[in-house]
Amino acid sequence: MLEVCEVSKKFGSLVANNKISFNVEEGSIVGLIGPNGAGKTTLFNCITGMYRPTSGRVSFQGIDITNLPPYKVARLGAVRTFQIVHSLKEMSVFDNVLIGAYLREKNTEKARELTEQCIEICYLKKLRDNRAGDLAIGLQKRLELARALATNPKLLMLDECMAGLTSTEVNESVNLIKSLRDKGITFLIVEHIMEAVMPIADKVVVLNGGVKIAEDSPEAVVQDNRVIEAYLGQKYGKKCQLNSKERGK
Amino acid sequence: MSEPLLKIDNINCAYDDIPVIFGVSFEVKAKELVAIVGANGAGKSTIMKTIAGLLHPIEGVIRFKGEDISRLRANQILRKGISYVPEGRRLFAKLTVAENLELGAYIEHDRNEIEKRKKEVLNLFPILEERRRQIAETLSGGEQQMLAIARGMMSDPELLMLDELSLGLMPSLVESVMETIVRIKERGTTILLVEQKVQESLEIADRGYVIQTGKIVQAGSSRELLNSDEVKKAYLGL
Amino acid sequence: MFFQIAIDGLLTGMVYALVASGLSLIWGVMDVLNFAHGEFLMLGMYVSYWLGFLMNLDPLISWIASGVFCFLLGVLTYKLIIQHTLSGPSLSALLATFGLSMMLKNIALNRFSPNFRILTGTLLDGKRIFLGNIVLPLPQLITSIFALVVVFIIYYIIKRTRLGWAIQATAMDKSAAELMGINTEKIFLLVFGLGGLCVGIAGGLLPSYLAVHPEVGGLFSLIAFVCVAMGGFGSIPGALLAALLIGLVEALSGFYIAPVFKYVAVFGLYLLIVMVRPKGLFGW
Amino acid sequence: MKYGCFVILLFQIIKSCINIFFSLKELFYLSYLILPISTVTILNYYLISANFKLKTEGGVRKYYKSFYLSLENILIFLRRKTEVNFCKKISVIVLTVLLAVTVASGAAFAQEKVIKIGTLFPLTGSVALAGTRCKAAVEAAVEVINNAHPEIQVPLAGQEGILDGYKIVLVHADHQGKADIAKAEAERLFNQEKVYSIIGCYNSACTAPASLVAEREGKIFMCGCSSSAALTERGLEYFFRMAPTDQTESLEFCEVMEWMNEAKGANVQTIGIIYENTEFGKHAADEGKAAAAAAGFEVVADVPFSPGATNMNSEVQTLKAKNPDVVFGACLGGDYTLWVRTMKQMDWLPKMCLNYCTGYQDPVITQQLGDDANYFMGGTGYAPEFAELMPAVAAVEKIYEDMVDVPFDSDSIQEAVAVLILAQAIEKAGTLDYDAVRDTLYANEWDSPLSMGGKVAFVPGGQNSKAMSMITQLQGGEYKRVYPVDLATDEVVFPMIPWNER
Amino acid sequence: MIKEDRKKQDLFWYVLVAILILIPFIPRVAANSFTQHVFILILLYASMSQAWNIIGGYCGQVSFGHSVFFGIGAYGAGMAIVKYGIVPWPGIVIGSLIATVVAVAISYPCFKLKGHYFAIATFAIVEIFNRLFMVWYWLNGALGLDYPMLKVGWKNFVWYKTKIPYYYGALILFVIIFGIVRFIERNRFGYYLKAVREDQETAEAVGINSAFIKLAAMALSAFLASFCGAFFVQYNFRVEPPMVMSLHVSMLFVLVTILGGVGTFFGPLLGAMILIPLQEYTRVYWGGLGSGVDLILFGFLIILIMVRQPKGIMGLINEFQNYRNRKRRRIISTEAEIN
Repeated sequence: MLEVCEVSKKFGSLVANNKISFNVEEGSIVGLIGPNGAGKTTLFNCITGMYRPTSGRVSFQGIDITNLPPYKVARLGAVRTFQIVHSLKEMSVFDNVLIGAYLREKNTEKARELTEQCIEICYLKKLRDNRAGDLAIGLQKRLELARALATNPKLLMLDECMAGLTSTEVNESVNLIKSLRDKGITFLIVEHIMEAVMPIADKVVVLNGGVKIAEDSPEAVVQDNRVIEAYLGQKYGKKCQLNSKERGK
Repeated sequence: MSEPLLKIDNINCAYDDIPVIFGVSFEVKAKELVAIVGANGAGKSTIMKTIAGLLHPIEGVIRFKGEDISRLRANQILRKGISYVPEGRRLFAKLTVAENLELGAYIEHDRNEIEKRKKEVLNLFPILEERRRQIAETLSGGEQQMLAIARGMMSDPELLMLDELSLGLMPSLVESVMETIVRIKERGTTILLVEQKVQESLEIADRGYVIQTGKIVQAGSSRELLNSDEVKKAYLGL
Repeated sequence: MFFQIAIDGLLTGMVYALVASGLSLIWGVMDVLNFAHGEFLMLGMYVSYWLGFLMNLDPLISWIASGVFCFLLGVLTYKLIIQHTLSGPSLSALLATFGLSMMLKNIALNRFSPNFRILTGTLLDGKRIFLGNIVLPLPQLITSIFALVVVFIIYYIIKRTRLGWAIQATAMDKSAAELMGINTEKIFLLVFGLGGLCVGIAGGLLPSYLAVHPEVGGLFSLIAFVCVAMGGFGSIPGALLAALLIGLVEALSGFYIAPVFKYVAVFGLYLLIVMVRPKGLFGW
Repeated sequence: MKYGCFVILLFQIIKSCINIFFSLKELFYLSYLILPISTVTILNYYLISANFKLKTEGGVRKYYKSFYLSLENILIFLRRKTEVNFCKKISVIVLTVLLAVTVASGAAFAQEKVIKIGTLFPLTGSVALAGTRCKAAVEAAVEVINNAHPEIQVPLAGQEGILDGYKIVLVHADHQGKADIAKAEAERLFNQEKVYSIIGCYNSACTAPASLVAEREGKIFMCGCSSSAALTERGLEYFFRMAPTDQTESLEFCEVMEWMNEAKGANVQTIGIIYENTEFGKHAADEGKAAAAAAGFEVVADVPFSPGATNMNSEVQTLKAKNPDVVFGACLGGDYTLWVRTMKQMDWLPKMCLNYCTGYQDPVITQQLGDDANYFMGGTGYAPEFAELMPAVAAVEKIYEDMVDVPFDSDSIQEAVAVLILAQAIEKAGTLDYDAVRDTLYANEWDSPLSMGGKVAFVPGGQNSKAMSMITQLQGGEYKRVYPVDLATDEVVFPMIPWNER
Repeated sequence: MIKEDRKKQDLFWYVLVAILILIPFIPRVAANSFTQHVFILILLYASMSQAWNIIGGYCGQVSFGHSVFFGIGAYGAGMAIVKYGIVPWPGIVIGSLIATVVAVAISYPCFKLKGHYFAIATFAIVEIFNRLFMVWYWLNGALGLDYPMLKVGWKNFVWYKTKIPYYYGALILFVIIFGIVRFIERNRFGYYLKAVREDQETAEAVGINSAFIKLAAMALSAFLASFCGAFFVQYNFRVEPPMVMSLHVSMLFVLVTILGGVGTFFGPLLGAMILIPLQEYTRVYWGGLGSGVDLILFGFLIILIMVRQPKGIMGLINEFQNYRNRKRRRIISTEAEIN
């Protein structure tokens, strides 16, 4: 569905992404992990058109989106959320989601219906009239998810949407993502919380220093020494391995 | 039993007239590491901000070393010996590491004292020593977090409050940040910690409080909390 | 001829720099557009004028008084007006300073009458230095030297002292700065005062060659706005460079194109520069 | 009790709403209206030491007094505790709203025999200086008319009022130098204040729309010194202008140049024009260019500049580079001093410099510029040095000087002429009927000791055909008459003495 | 609940228009030409500020350049009448089209700038246009265009003795512009504008072409502004650059909107209702004294309002609503506690 082909991005002398390629298959969940500053967000920006890659090609459903502006990418159905929350602070939760809904529904009444649905899916019903800026960061992240959902996307790209959630909340979100996947939405997820990525991802891509160092199933990735060294750390790596073994049993 | 270092008595807080905290009381004793854990939006950071003086409680008293500080402004509270490392680092992005540290000790005017503290702090975080002349925003996420803690240490506080240190950090860095906290505690600084990562934070803490929708629902030593069923169910996802 | 005009332009540019650096400081730290800046200048000029007129003080001395006066004026403005408007959207401070500018202008009109006034018989009055073909008017020259020195001192304070770091920190993140023990209220107060001080010094020196009247600040503040934006908000060297550039362009275009187009050229230059560098010359 | 204040205010709002539509006057006396006013007044008084205070006009004093009387009420109002912050806020808003909706009531005058005349001048804004002086000139003239001043040799001075005891009452208005405000104020003066006629507006740009209003109302508009020739070419019936136009002056300038060439062998050929780029300056320059072309002089430099300039380096440099023999100047106030000083800095002077009625003829210019002001020339309708030509002026001037501390200049004196002529016409027509007064104005030649030449007569369109001005030159800080020759007192200094030889 | 609120607000809007239509029948107003003048100015400035509000309030691009479009519209009407001696309407249409084109042409590059840089750029544009118009011979430069005596009536849109037709003209302008903004606010375009104001990146990420939205808003805003300018010149019989195309004029639109509440539907109207009478009546009462007492007061009152109510009049109203809501919420929360 999404093909990232040899994408590089340079800021002056700094190489943020160096020839990264991977594919996202339709209906799958792909995790993108790596240390802070590994270039995950930059890659996201390149895919969604916020940045123009220095070289390489990105295509979505067979259409070359490398040089398209972000709004065109979004109209094609590849929608993202942001690492640092970008909620529309002065508007109500409902209006925030409505903005997303308008992408597919020009008619105001229908767009409102769609909005109501998305709000309900993301457990924001109670807060629908609150000012978005008043919400806690975690809720704002959920709001971003709702807004992205309202655009009726084919590919949803989540950038650290679970940071700052407790384990129980993470589990809830994971279930939500699963159910959405079952409805046919493809996911590309950047996340530091391994509990969230490992159980649901069909494939994990690991970046370090702007280079792809691994691309494999989650079980295989946690075994990878390079990944453990660069990212998970010894202690955590072991724990993940244990977890995945348990799950294997 | 001596007077606790920080004693919070039945405070209520509100953002713009929307009440967030309802009658929270707890205390921190000297040289302790206390963790406050809870779900998103439960009001943990609000409590921290209230103690640090960025917000003022509507009702209730905050006592530090027996003195009422609930009406003081942030800069006055710092002078009393409470340092707060805010959520999201809040570094001065365009200044160098050294200047950031210097500002951490803004209330101190004795040059020698500042240099001494700087040396101490840089000892604690050797990585910053290499990057003294670098602009803060060019540091990596982990280094920025280190700098934020280091800056908080520069005022030589008796009580260090750390808010959401692990937010957006990769697992291996979370580990090292936690280790750093333990080291700071061993130096004799009292620490109040707010975390979403319940497991990790309770593992290093002496005591913990669980907070839910603006109220404290559970308190006890960290071992008790880790083993309690409610906590397990609500926060550890087990 | 070219050099003469260029030098005239640079001398004018220095004065703009002094006016603009105060504005830049306020703007950079507090994100407040001070519309009354030109009126601060006007009042500074009046202070200097009256001292010269009533007590025979030379502008070379009375700039101190007008600097102090404008410092206090800035402090008062912050205390009485700006402080209260900061809780609203940033535009409300603009509206308040607009009201202030109207008020100050007309208070001056009311108290001092609309007469234009100029100091005669000052130390520098009409003195000139001849460098070959080029005439250097001494009042402008001294004013520019002052401007350079003051701008440099302000720059030094901002970049190299703890106070300066505190000001920068407050500009970047107010509540974080407060957590460092910086009294941000005091910093704001000081910044507004310093902004007033700069413009007061400029105002103190100007009456030796420019007539004072209640409307004198208008064009100055407009140009100061453009200087600040061209240099990049909060950047003192940026404001200095932009001011020199503006002075130069103003003089050259005034002579080589047509005098009536000189401000068109200045504002056009600004548009051109921000098209290439959207954050100004030294912008972040 | 919490809402007590709020309720009271609400009541006041309702009351004032009713008041708007029914009875308006007591609104003005609502005590809390005075709150903002008195604050400003106090601020005003204590802000700057009284040393610098200029003479305050009587009217203002009266206002101040009434403010202080109501101060007590305000204090009582302020002491009332408002417990809810919200109430405090709303009270401020209400105050301003109330102030805003209070409708003009217009002062009622107890006297019956009154003719109201409106003045419309730029009392604030960039030409406030001239406006203030014009207003004072009108006041001085009215003083002469209303009270018996047998010592003054001006028509109507000896008697009290006109038409057997009618007194003139002035209603002042300020147009801030803006044409839209001038029009609105003219309408208000006619419709609300019910003035008989308007004197104004100094700025030609403001006179144009304001006089249209008068024309439509069929009421008389007296214009003192607006200098745009176009004003009297519109064919208006109720519009009269006293001063010579830019056109007259431009022609005179060219005459002087020709005379200099013939009589003195001055050999001036080229002209540079420097003017502020406003309606006034542009107009003067256009007339100057036309006159120069007609007389066969060459305009080599055409230098408009933005009024309120911060520097005039490039303007003067342009002049210097083109080096014309003669410069026509149309710079007002501060710009004039800046221009002269810049010329001094640049060490350049033309051979001759002729100025329209502008900064040049400001009576304080010699104080401001000292010796630097000397040897400039310009058209002058009046200067204190003309005493022997116009002996009657001095007495009126005394009244005027009491108000603004400077003698008449050629602009402001025309406004005084305008009032006097109007009063004479009413007196002569014997009625207040507009058409009768207009016809009388056209039909007669008026005695006007305040005008140069002593006569005023109007041609269709409203221009004063007897308007004239003289060419003067500043020598030793005094305006010396140099042209026309039969009235000249001094020889013209030609060329101007260079800066370094002064 | 939202739907109810919407209906209530719309009802308020209809009632308001009805009242405004009736105002000239109130004898006090009908007899007093100055009151009429104030009402006309209120409606005109409310409309003009609402036009500004589209780009400055809803879309968040604070432009000080709107007097350029105001002025172009004014010159359109002025040129038609003075230079070509025809009725103003073709001039108005051509003027508004030119204003729209100019708006798009100058804002396309300017929209690259953010925040204050954009504001200062629009400052510069006003000054440039002002100075160019001052020397543009075809437009009579600084001399301005003076209307000759014209035949009274709707054909020329000129009246001399009465102001009632002007009042209704302003009212039509007001209803059209406010109606357009009401329509926009309720629909996709309005929400997109707000989204662009709040965060451009987010807007792009959900498929909004923010550059196009901003340009469209600017074009619409300039188009409407030029009509206001045309009305202004028809009302004043004269057009010259400092009168219609100066920073001061621009500031007034911005001030009115800020005072009322930026980005709110009724903000411009409330702002104009406060600011315009304030300006006119302070001048009437104290302007004649000379020496600027009226402007001192005017400035002082602006400061006073801003210091007391930095969020504008709408902020005050919102505060009042919150106050009521809070009471309601408090009841709800106590109920919850009991449960």
